[in-house]
Amino acid sequence: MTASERERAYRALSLARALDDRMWRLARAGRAHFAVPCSGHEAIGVGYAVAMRAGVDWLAPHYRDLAALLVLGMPPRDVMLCFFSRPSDPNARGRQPYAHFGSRALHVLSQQGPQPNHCSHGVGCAWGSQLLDDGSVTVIAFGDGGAQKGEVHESMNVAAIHKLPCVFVVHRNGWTQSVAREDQYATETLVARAAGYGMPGIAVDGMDVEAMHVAASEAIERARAGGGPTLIDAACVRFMPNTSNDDDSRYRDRAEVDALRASGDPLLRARALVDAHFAAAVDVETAALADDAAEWAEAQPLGNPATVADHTYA
Amino acid sequence: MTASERERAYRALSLARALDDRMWRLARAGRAHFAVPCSGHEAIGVGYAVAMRAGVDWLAPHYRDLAALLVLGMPPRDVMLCFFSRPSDPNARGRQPYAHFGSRALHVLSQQGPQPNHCSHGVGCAWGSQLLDDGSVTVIAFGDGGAQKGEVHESMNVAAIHKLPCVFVVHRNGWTQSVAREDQYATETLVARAAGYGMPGIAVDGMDVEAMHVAASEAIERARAGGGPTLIDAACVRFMPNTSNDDDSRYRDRAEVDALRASGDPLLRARALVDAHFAAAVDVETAALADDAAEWAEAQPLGNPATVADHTYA
Amino acid sequence: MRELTVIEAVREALGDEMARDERVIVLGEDVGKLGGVFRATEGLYDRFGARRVIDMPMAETVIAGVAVGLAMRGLRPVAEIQFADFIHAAMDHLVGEAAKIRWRTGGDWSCPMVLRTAYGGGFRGGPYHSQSVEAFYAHAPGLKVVAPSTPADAKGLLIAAMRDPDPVLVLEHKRTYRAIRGHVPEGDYVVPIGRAAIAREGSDATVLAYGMMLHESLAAAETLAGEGIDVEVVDLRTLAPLDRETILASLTKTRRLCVVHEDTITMGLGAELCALAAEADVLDVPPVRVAMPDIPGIPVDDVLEDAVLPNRATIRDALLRLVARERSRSHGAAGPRAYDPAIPQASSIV
Amino acid sequence: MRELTVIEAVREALGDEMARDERVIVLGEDVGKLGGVFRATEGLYDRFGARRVIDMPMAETVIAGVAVGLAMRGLRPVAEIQFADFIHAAMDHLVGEAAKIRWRTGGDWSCPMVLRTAYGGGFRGGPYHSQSVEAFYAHAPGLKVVAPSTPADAKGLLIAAMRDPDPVLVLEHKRTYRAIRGHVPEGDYVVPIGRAAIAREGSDATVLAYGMMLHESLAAAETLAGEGIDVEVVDLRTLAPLDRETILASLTKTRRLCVVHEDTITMGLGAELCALAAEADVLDVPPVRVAMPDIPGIPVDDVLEDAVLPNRATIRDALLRLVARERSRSHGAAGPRAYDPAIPQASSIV
Ligand SMILES: Cc1ncc(C[n+]2csc(CCOP(=O)(O)OP(=O)(O)O)c2C)c(N)n1
Ligand SMILES: Cc1ncc(C[n+]2csc(CCOP(=O)(O)OP(=O)(O)O)c2C)c(N)n1
Ligand SMILES: [Mg+2]
Ligand SMILES: [Mg+2]
Repeated sequence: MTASERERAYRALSLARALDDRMWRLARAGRAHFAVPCSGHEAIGVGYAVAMRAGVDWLAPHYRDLAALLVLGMPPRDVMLCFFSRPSDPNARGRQPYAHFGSRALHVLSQQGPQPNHCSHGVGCAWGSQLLDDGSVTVIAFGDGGAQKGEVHESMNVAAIHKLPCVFVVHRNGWTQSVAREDQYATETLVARAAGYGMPGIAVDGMDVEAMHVAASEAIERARAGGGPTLIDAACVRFMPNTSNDDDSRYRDRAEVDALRASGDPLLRARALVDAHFAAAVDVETAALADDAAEWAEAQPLGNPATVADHTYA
Repeated sequence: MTASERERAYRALSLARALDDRMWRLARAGRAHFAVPCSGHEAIGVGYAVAMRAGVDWLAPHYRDLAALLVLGMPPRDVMLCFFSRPSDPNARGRQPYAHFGSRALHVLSQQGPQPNHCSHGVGCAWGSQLLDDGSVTVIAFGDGGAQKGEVHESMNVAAIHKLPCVFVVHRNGWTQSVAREDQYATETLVARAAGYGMPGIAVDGMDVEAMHVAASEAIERARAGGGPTLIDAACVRFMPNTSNDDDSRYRDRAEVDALRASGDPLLRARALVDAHFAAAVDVETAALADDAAEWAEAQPLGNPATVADHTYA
Repeated sequence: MRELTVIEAVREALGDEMARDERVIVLGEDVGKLGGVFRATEGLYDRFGARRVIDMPMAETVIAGVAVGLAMRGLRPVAEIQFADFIHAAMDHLVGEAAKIRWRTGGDWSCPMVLRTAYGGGFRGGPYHSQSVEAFYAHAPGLKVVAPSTPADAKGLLIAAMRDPDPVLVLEHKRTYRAIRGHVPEGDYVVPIGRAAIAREGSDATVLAYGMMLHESLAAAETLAGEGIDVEVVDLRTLAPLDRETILASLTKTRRLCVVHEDTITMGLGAELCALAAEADVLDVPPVRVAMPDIPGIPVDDVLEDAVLPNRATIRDALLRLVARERSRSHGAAGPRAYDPAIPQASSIV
Repeated sequence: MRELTVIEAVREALGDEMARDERVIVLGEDVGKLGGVFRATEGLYDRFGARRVIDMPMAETVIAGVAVGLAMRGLRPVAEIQFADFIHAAMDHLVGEAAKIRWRTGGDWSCPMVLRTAYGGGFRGGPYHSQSVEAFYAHAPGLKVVAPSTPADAKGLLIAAMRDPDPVLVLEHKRTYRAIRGHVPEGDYVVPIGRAAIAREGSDATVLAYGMMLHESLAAAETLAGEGIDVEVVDLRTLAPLDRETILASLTKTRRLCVVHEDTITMGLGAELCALAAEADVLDVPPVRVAMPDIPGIPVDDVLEDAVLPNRATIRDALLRLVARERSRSHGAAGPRAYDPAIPQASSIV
């Protein structure tokens, strides 16, 4: 990354964390239904979002991709509208719960509930790029749990056959909600899946934003040049429970997670990439932005029942 | 294979071919609705069926697995009942068309239409063996087209995680009906898929019955010993059109296929494994068996409408 | 006048629209060189090339999912599922995604995709090459479902589907492909989605049908005409959303309803049609459903398949029973009440 | 008397049956250490171990497919799909395989599997954690579908399902899990599959309901009782095959039908229930369906979700309209005709 990219990256990491913290506390306090924390995952999305051409490339995001969305231009107030499920939320319009991102303007495909159905939508999107020959690339992100669904197999295979301009990124945190890695797949990483489809695979430390950016840039540029898809296996740690409804002490050792967090936090590690004063100033700024966004969004009106059937058909 | 296994193998190859030829001609003559030829594929099934413990191990067959069924004990008359869709067919009872094999007595799981849904049934069957600890192994066979379905991904992954006693065998003939290999997967073979799930993979010449038996024996014994599943990529040539309803001259060069047949026919190659007189005698015998079976089965009665709802529920 | 079969009409619709609109992309199993197992896409590969006529792996989930993605990008994918029996693997992308994308994003995104599939029995295909699937998809608000029965409608509805801003499932009865031939206008036209047609006017009873059963119903009506019974036959054409107006207008006239479909009876489309009629209070005698019995599949054996599928004889018998029924209700002095379109709507809660 | 919630009753049924029959295997996402996202399997992992309480990958197709295979081998798998919204990926194994295996093999093979899933709204889950799916599965002959609404039935129907020789889909309304508490017999008992129950006797109208809507219907009936209107409430309990006898007996008595379900109205279960009543000719006034409007999903916003789900107030309003309707038919001198069970059957064709 260039110096200015590093600053952009740090800003997004810091803002994502600030929003994440507030959403968690608000959800636990009963002020909203549902938080989906992204902490531990942020550097993955920041890595590819910084490597993408904003407004040109497309993202079919993982639901922990808040940080990527911030890089692509989602304002914090929109994030909080989504969190509070307000009808004015441009992502999910009071219809879907938080983390179901989507924005035509930002080139972010609409996220759905069943994971990870957006994978083939991303492949279709990349196919569109190939047919329209517009030079855009689609990044398709999902969890390591999601990667076990047939959807991903069929999608990766088709992308490889047609050398579609897309990049598959697994947020490999080792958990599918409560289910540990060894009950989800028999291998240590998922990178060997790539060879099965005839595409290159890259294993990367997904908590190192610089490394993630390098991997993503390589894959995105290969895709753009007509070299076809890449699978990136991005290792990370899910610092928090699955959602605010989850109690992860039932299935994992919190002390272990906290130790991993202390040593690997992508936000702390990214501080080494920027000036310390800059980082401190950004943290103050993002805290204020997050506070403002939460307060403002919570005050926005709830839905109007007369509109509930709107947009069922055109 | 031992000498007697080779003779068993040859007998099944010869009988499968004899039945196959007759079914093709009868279907083309309009005497039955539908033939599904197996020629070119026979050695694959004979390889694993001879390696299986009959009555102990289980088979979730590919629909081109006629030869395997013969090894496992299906009488030619039953094959022909299935071909003519007679209600007395123990496989499909006049309800499913030909090639939807299945027999509890022979430990052959019931085949369905949507390919290859029997893959996860086979995994469930193998899981049953593990739970019951009865030492049986399940062979799960499907086409290379079938291997591109999500079903197979999810099934292989689960089998690998739990080290289930099963063997996945791809009949890799390079075609999915009219669609050539390069539009079905981007790799030359499918053996690299195995590593993606953490299981051993074996690539084998599926038209060489001896080689196929060696590969299957290794995989079956590993599974039986608790070593988990194996993926066998068995290369073969589909000598005939997809079914009797298909015209393969629309999408492939028949001369090329005929050349491959001339050089690779598994039946001709297997003659080298047995005594020439034995082979000649067997061929005469199987021709007679096939004629008898066809004639007898065609004369069996059609269905009785009063029974059509039977077995909807127990 | 030029006559085409249904399959020729489908092919013409695809070819014409691909020529007119280069956003139209055809994808599916064997749709390329083979031209589809029923030859619906024959000639398209040579005419438009492999970029726009795409042979997909045997993987119905990604066929539907890629179509969703293409549609979100503004292309006009026309996906084919070879046999309707294999559509279940595509269901999540049709019912869970395509049908919901516009609504869940408040109109930010849309999903103008078409999915065509061949359904129906009478072809000795057995339980996995004969099924009707309309009931599963007519229950998915956001999705439109059409089922043409004539060549002219096969062309006009398919063109309409390809131009529709929302996802459309096109159910083509495989027996109509070659068995049904009829006049098809040349050139560009659409048959509007959401409108039924009166295939035969009559006054004694109304048959609601679609697909191959429309033709069996017409044949039954012809026979009955010779016996002095005058049956109206409505070709539903669009199964979701239903053309309540045309349906209820016919029932208000005839006051007797016979629904005919190949699908199994319980929770088949006939259930909704009977419910509609009952709520609207337009019948003088109980309705009749002629349908497959509730068995898990259509058997392949000739005798058995013929025994389970409705046909002109069983439809005729049902109609004879229907018209013979004594009116079980009086209309009072004022005669039959006119259909009040507000009634059934009022039973939903917003 | 001992009272349990629905979720406690489910848990007891699973635990008791696993103890009684070691062929019973539980599999699904998060069913192990976590005990299920709704805690249905809490304690089972510790009690029966990882061999019999299996945490599966997030892969609904193979969860269902493995259950089919286990059942074919003679085990008694009880698979869980975490939210009914994710069941589409399992559909081919349920409707295409499990439901057909016995029939397609003439009884050689069978598929005694159970698939449990949590459905329904009122929990601020939005369109993908709130859906009703019964309509898709009640249309699959060979499959049984149950939907308990009380703790006693949740236990008894689940035990019956685990002992049934055929595949059973158990739909548990997630709002009942903790909101509904009631008497549950200790020890071993089954509630027979295929039998509805009269939850409240009455004479002025019949409500047919299930799941959470049963309770909303009962509440509406209580209110109306205070207003001098006497409503019978039938708890369907089994949605496929329907208990036509109990349903039609109630309708023959009250002559007025109100169906209540959370699912969207068109092609929802209410369609079949109205059709059944119409065919049997047991109603004096048109039936009413209280259901979700035909929109693609349940919105998450508090105000919007409350607006689309039926509730005691909207049910009460519908019942008031229903009982206020003038009889639109006369019974002649002989009074109402008795229900003739042969009539609707006769409309199918074998
Ligand atoms: C098809 C489907 N099944 C189940 C769920 C419920 N669910 C939501 S998140 C989740 C865990 C997914 O894990 P993973 O894909 O690894 O992503 P992570 O949360 O670990 O980032 C599950 C099981 C779902 N959303 N979709
Ligand atoms: C899910 C599904 N989709 C489509 C079909 C139609 N179909 C039957 S056989 C076949 C080709 C399968 O090819 P492959 O699996 O490679 O087996 P092969 O015939 O080459 O042995 C197709 C597409 C099917 N049976 N099931
Ligand atoms: Mg994960
Ligand atoms: Mg093949």
